[in-house]
Amino acid sequence: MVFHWGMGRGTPQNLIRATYNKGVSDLIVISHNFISAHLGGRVFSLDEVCTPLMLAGRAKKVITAWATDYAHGKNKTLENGVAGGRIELELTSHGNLIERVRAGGSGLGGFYSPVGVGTFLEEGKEKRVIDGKEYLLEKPLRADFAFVRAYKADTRGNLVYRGSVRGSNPIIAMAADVTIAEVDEIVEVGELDPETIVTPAIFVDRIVKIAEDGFGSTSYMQCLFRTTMRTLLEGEEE
Amino acid sequence: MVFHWGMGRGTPQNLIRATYNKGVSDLIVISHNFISAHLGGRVFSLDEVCTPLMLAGRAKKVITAWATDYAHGKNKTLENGVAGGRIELELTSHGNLIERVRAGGSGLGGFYSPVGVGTFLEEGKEKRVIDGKEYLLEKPLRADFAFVRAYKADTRGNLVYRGSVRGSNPIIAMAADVTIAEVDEIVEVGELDPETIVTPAIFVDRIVKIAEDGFGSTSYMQCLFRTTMRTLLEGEEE
Amino acid sequence: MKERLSQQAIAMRAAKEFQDGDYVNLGAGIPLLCATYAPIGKDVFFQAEQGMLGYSRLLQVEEWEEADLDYVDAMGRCVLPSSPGLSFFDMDTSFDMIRGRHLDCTVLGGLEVSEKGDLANWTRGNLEWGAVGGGMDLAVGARRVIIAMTHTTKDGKPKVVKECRLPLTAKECVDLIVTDLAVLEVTERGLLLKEVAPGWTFEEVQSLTEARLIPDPVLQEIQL
Amino acid sequence: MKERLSQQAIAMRAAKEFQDGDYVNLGAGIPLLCATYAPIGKDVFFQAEQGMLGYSRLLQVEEWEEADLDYVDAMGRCVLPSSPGLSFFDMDTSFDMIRGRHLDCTVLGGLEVSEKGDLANWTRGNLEWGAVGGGMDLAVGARRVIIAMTHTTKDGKPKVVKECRLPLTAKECVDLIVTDLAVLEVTERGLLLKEVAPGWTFEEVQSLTEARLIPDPVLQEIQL
Repeated sequence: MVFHWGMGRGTPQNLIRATYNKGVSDLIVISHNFISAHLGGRVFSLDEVCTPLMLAGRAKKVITAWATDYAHGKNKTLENGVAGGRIELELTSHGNLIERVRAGGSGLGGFYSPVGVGTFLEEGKEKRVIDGKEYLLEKPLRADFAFVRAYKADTRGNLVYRGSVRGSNPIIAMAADVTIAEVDEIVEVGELDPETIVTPAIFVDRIVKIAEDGFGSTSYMQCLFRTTMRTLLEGEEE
Repeated sequence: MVFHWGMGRGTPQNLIRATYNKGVSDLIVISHNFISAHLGGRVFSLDEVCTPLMLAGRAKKVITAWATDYAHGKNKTLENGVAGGRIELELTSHGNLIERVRAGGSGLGGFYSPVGVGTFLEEGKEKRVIDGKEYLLEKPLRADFAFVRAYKADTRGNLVYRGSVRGSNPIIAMAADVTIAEVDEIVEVGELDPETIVTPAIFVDRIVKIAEDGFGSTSYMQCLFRTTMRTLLEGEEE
Repeated sequence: MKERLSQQAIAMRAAKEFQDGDYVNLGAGIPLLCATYAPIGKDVFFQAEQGMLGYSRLLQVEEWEEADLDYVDAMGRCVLPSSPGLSFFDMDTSFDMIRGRHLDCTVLGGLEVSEKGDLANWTRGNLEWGAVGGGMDLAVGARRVIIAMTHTTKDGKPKVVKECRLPLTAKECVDLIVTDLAVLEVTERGLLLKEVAPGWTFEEVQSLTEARLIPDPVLQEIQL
Repeated sequence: MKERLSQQAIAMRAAKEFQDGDYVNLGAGIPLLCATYAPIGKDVFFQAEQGMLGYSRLLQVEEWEEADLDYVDAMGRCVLPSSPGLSFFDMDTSFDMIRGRHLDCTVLGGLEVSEKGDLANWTRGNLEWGAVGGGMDLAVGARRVIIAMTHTTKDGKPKVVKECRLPLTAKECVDLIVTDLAVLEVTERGLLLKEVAPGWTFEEVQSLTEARLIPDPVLQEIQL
């Protein structure tokens, strides 16, 4: 279970890459999307920015809200895998997906969602009228492992995030047997402002620190961002 | 819909008192508990610290997880009202109550909770086995008004809290037609650290500032706390 | 052939619908352009579905040196890091906000809209795969759903139809349709043609629309 | 009459169950006393159900000048404001944590516990009103449920029973019972008497217990 968005901030890139390199197979991968990282029309290769797409080739099933790469993306691992019958696809909406994960993490047996009524999402689901409105029964989702990208951790496992890339990380952290967080920095207990802690340590089992300025670190991403922006702007000027 | 805990920090005391003084009646009041504020065995009067108990006399129905005052409390408005048939009581657990409010605020039609199976909470509810485990169907809760106590607001309505008294405030803020926040301080937009904002402005309709050091303010409560502690300690020494 | 509105003009017209203080989510494509055209003098706050609320505009090219890539919209484009009043939250809270009818408005793209306000906008093909995203949640949850799209497909087929043929996003969810030819309101009686692109007539728009249109008694030209 | 354990001693014995790194929620009454008796050399982190995690001890009387009343446990008592590693969250997240089986352990009070591990602890009387609180959620959600209570009622009636007569808190939820007379483990075969208060015998404890007890082959005296 893993998050990805936009350029790949908020994505636990090292954990994804390590899992890929380990050569495991037959994974069930839960992620909001399986797209390449992108910025201003430029699509990054998986060498530059890892995304859950990298795990598609290792998967027997994916559960997601976004199963097609951008049209300009070249990596069709998932699409071809689904078309070829090698990967089972369970498609849902962003909102139902994250709520299902939350239900899995919080011990609920399921919930009635108004989203998907009258659409393909109805298939195989109980439809029920509650107070005059139609809902579909959605079931909880859990995973064996959750990969989380946070900004900093303390040694106990409390996590803080930065900006708008918190995403589904705090929720998926709750819904796995083993939650591993990938962070820029690990500080002593007490150094994080408690009012900024988003994920309490109870949800985190292991912490991995990204190498200083290493692949996927905040400074690596910022550098990649500046280089890309410069290239795009020079391209526009020519 | 209103929160209260312990000594009354996190409780929107001025909004409760104003509602009481307005003389409205036949309210349906949703609150985790209806107890007097207390500290170290001392119970405060409703003049010293307002709690949802003050609204019990104005209520035709209460929905709560805690309907008895402490044994040493003298205010039996709710207990007598229920016993006398003047107040309808819907009793539930803390966890089911807050989850129902969240469902109300987030557009869900209900959820299956494992809490309450085999207890009086089963009465009138659908019981269902999901993946071999029993659950009860719980329905969403919403209110016309939510009273929220936060620490600071910006003029747009973003709210920050302080310490362990956040409680159900951020959740009930989501589940009412009109959400009113009572705060110590209102600052300009941009003055709150965005990483500490817990309730985004979209959930807040109105903001009320407590008078400087006024009733229910942080400094008022801190002063009440110190006076009480001093008295209790002197009592112990004698 | 008469001129149609540009994508920018469609976005400008859709953005005119925003009210002062509105919280708005913008879908991919033409809707995203609305971020640039929020009405002057009105405070409009945008939501990014991965978990951010309160930005009012995006970084312009000449500002990119200030860019902080942890402050990005739903498409990964930088907002002003100094945007005052921003708040961040997890994606579940974000969809609570959406599903719980807290957003005043969403502008989404469309592949087909029916006369009853049914929307199809996530796949041209079968259900085997596709990009559902948050569109279903937004179409069901936002208080007002505006569709910003071209009036016809690239090969000239109507996108405003009697019944959607493509897989649905949500039933009876659309309030207003803004296209390169017209502004249409979904009403109980059917689709009300309120405005037409400059130079176009009711009959010309109707001829490119499968659904039956009702002319507004005070049919106007689209003003930007 | 032989001496029974004090409330403090019950709490001390219950607290011996905590493992290094455990996250624990304490109910009202005797369980709350466990906060003072966490085993030396083990890090135990307490949860307050209104939305705080990570405190390890409460402010002592002589420290009250340092007290900050926004840092309080579930009973409104001040924790050390400087407790490192504290986190705060809303009450819904708090019960997600509880219901979602994230807590290692809870210690709750009891009015009756049955031989199958059913728990009744929220009302002595009818269902008309009462203090349900978070006990139902904790009994269902915590990975390990320990009951800390007196072995009998004030008028000498057994509280460890065959079947609960009082309204239930949760079914088959209890793992361990610590009383002023004994430590009992709920097993598939029934209640295993593992430890007795100093000077008490199996037969004496059984005579004050309605449920049938199984003596542990290595029955021991309670050590604090």
